[in-house]
Parts: sequence; C-alpha cells; structure tokens
Amino acid sequence: MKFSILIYGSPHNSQAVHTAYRYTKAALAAGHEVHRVFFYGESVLSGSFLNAPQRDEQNIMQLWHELALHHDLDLVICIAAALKRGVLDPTEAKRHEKPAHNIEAPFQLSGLGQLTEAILLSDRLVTFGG
Amino acid sequence: MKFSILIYGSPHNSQAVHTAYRYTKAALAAGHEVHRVFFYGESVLSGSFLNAPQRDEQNIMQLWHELALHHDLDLVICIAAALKRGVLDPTEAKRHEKPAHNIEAPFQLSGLGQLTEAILLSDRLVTFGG
Amino acid sequence: MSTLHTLNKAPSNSSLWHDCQRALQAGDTLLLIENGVYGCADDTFTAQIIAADIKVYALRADLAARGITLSGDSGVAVASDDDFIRLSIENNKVISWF
Amino acid sequence: MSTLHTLNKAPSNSSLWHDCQRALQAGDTLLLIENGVYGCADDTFTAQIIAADIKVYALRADLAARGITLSGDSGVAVASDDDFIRLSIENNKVISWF
Amino acid sequence: MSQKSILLILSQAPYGTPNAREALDIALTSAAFDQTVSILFSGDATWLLQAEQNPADIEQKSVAQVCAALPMYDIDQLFVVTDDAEQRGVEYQQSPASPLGSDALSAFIAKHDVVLRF
Amino acid sequence: MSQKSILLILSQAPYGTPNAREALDIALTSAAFDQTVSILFSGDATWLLQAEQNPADIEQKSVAQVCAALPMYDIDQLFVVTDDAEQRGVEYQQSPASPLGSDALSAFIAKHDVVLRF
Repeated sequence: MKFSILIYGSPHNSQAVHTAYRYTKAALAAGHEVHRVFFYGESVLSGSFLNAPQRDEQNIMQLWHELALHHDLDLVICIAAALKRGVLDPTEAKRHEKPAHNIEAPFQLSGLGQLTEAILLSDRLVTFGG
Repeated sequence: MKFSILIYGSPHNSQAVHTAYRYTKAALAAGHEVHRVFFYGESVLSGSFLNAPQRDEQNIMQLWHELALHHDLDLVICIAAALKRGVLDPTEAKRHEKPAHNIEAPFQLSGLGQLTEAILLSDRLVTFGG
Repeated sequence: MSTLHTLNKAPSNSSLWHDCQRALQAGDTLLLIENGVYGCADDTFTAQIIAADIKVYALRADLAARGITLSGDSGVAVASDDDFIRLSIENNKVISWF
Repeated sequence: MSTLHTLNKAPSNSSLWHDCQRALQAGDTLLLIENGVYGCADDTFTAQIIAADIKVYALRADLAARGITLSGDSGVAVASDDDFIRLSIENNKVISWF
Repeated sequence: MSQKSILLILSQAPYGTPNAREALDIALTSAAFDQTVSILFSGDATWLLQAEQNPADIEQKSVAQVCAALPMYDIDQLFVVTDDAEQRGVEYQQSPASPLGSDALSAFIAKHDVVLRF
Repeated sequence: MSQKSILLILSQAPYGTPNAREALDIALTSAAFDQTVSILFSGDATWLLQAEQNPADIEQKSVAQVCAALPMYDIDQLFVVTDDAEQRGVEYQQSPASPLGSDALSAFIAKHDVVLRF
C-alpha cells in the first residue's frame, strides 16, 4: 500500500515529528511504500542541520536523514512555511541574500503542490499534528 | 519602574513575541526601564537572521533588533533552549562544529541564570506565552 | 497586594479559563489578550468573574483584529497597550495564563 | 467505509475530544496517541465512545512513557506501531485530531 | 491525476496561530491543481467568518479577506457548523458558508475521500 | 541580590511538549542561585508525579526522574493540587509533593512575590 505522511507539529514543542518517524519506519518495515513525507507548519524546523541537541537527547534531523538514505525517502519541506521560519537551502539563501543555509539533501524545499500530488497519488495520507 | 520580559511562545506559531514587543515599546515610551528581555522555549527562534518573511508580513527579528538599538535593550536568548532548536551564534557554531550561525548582536546567548537575575532585579516580570 | 492576570486563549480552552478563574482574588484584575478577547463575545464568561469583584479588561488591538465589540453593559473595559503597562504597575505582580 | 481517527491530546482539551467524538461513526476506530493516552486513565472518557460501537486503541509506547496501564475491563486495546499501520489500512482513511 | 474529494476542517481561531491560514493555503493550492476542496468552519474557526476584522495593529494580514476570496479560486463548497458559531456569538450571517448542524457532521465528514483537520 | 519568593505553577502533561521540563529547569537554575522556589503541580502537570514512567520507546528522558531529584537541589517546597490529581486518577501517593486543595489555591498563589505559570 502507498502512504504519504503530513507533519504539522514542531519538532521541539510536540511529539509529532517523532511519532511520524516511528510510523514511517513501521510502514517501511512492513513492506509498504512511503511516497512522500511532507513537512508543513512548525515541522519545517526538523530539517535544520544547525539543531544541536545534547548527546543523550534525540536528534530528529539525524533520524529522518538516516531513514531517508536507507529507503530513498522523499522528504519535502514546504518552501513557504520554511522561508518565514528561517529554514533555507543554498538556492533560497542566495535568492533572499542570506549569508547561510541550514538544510541540505535528503531534505528539499518545494511547494504545497507536492502535498496535493501526494494526496492524489497515495492510498492513505496520515497527518501528525502539534 | 524596572521591567523584565520573559517570552515563551514561538514567533511563528503564536502572538507572544509580537505582543511582548508592543508591551516593551509601550513601557519604554512611558519612560520605564526594561532591564532585560529573555527569550525562552520556542521564542528563541525570534532571533534568527535567516527568517525570510514575505515583504508584506512582519519581520519580528527586525522589529526587536531596531527597538534594541534605539533603547540599548538587553536581548538574551536562552542558550540551552537555542542550541536544541538550531539557533547559534558564531561561538556556539564553532563549539558544536556547525558550518554556520544564525544570530548576531544585539541578540546574545546566555544561561537561565540571566532570567533568575532579571527576576530579582526587576520590579515586574511579565511573561508572554505561546 | 493585588495581581494582574493576563489570559491569551479563547474560552474553548476551558481548562485554562478554569485554572485562571480559581486563582483570582477579589481586587485582582484580569486582562484578556490575543485570542483571550474572544471571551468578550459572550458576556457569560466575564460576568461571573466581574461578580467576584475582579476588574476585567480586553486589549484593544486584539479586539479590533478579531472584529469583537464590547456590549455596553458587559462591564468589560477596553485597554490600550499603555493601559497594560499602567495595570502592570498598579498591581503588585503579573501572572500570565497561556 | 470506515475511518481511523487519531487523537493526541489529554481529555483536559475538552473541545478537541468533543469535536472528535461527534465525528465518530459506528464501525470507526479511535487510536489514542501521545498525550491522548491520558484518556485511558479514567474509563469514563472511553466507555461512552466504545458504547457507540467504536473500537478504541492506545499506542503502547505512549502508554509506557506516561506510566498509564489499562484496566482489564475498560475495553481499550493496546496498539503497537505495527498495529497503527494495520489499522490505517483496515480503515478507508485516517483523520488526525490534534 | 485521479480525483479525490478533499475536506479541510478548520477548528482554530485566526491570529493567535497561523493554523487556519496555513490550512487555507492547502485549499488554495489544491484548487489550483483542479481538485475539489470543501472547507468546514468548526469550533473556534467559525471566528474566521466574523465581520469587520482589522488586524493592522497586531501587524498581521486579514484572514477574513482570504476567506472572502475563496469563491474566486473556485472554492465554493464552504460550510459552517452553526451550533459552534451560534454558541460563540459569531456574526457569520454575511459569510458565503452554508449552514451545517452538528448532528449532520459525522455523515458529512464520512463521505469525503480525504479529510484534513487543522 | 535580594530575595524573592518564586512560585512556579506547572500545568502541562509531560512528553507531549517540553513545557513542564523547561519550567523545572527554571526552578533548578533559581535554586542554584540560592533562591527559594516553590513548585505547584496543577492540572495535567499532576501527571508528572505518576509512578513508573518509561519514555525509552519515544526516545525522551524521564521527567519523573527530574521531579524525584528536586529535593536534592534544595527544592523541597513541592505542592500538588489534589483535586486535579484525583480527578485524573494520577498515582501520586509516593511523590514528595504536599497536598493542596483547590479552595486554598488563590491565597497560596497570592502570597508569592513572583509567579510563573507554565
């Protein structure tokens, strides 16, 4: 079966991003396809490589990063939600004349159209809110 | 009278940071002293210069930045809350081996002791939560 | 010794309103801010509080943003940002309910 | 056609529980996750839902985190992450209440 | 691409959080991709339909204007839970949303393929 | 520096948000600066006192352990709103917090110089 995941809660202020991670891992382990993970609202902060949690605390960026590499996951961060929250890739940093960026592959910025497409092409859309 | 301000809500998911800004501006305009503004919890995201809101939307980092320069305000971002949320100054970026930072003066990182000190030295502590 | 309480959520957050209400003492002041001003749309939320000898205000900018107007006999007063500062000083401390 | 509903807040968020409950149809399934599992500490919240022919589950990892154990006769079942996937498939869609 | 009936249930008041605004952006995008999107204003989101909102002093954009513009983007399946609006005293009578009683809610929600609740 | 009586009122459940944990960090820091801090567990924060919390599978640290350690940091003025705990069925009997009825709340809160509610 083909799933897509929509995450809406802050990685720092809700369990949403971690629960979605466990869900995605379980779906993949059961042999299902995860078409896309779409980060919207505060969840766009999940992708920042500047996040520096303590060594004994979870690094949610790292967890998603590793899962994506193992399973060729499509991790899309909503570009409009990301820009206002200071989450930039090199292209957007340049476009907005910012001196730095804080996300990189496998996370990628794209528009809300990627969510619409995911809704249409997936058997199930599962949302994890804040 | 001597005020200190504690902000706890996300700049992107609550009104807290903007209401606190209006409050601080009104206190200063009335001739009062604002001893310190302490950013805690999700509000630490307020200081990032990577935030790129649309032109017709508020830029909360800019608003605080200008207010601080005009009134020599002490804008302290809680370092523990900031690190896990990917909010770094050049010193912390280097210490945590991160390739970039996203805050600069007048915002500064410091410990929770600065909040305790503000509580003790101010006539009023006013909190703006998310 | 009196306290200024601020409250920033709509009455649908009933546990917050309940927690705040049971902390109020006669002579205290309650200032509704942000989504808290939705509590002025229906007098029943504020009437109970005012009856317990609590002064109730709502922040002007937040009322205007949401299109909420106060009915003349609600007993709730409009507060400007300057009034917010004044109320913070007139009371001995400020407690924020959020 | 049935729906899996997930709910992630404690019963103190009464408007969320109310909104979710009125959307449930007989044959649907409710899965309590995150702080939603606090709804299992007191059977009264779930008993009403179960009586309306809704199956109720609570996510194991969230129960364990919070020290909540299910009473044997509550009618609530424990779900693993794998069960969460299975319930998502057995129902026709998933609605998340947060 | 296939067609699915999408329902967005809004539940949060405007201005306190961007929640309602971000949900509306999903509706606008889906409509731009020629999808049929219905919007249900429930709970505190019935406040989006309140008359005469003016968020200039809190430096935000009017969510009411976004709601008013929805039909221009071919989003004309708008519904309001009347019990919720009336319980709150929302002045929604001029809004383009059709009334829906809370007793009809579960059947209304069940008939859509995809339901997002914000 | 002067001395002020500081009261922290916790109201949120653990794990869903870091709210309670971050409030406790304020208490620990203030105690380290030799301030007298009282903590009141109210509402869903009474769940912090629940026995046998094990958040390993959600990859979080136990907030219960932080609470249990508070007296070691000279934070021994701990109170629990008994009505709130009992209404929720919280198993708090082994906790170091003293019972406080909700009828005594407003007077208790009023007597502190600085009150932070999280």
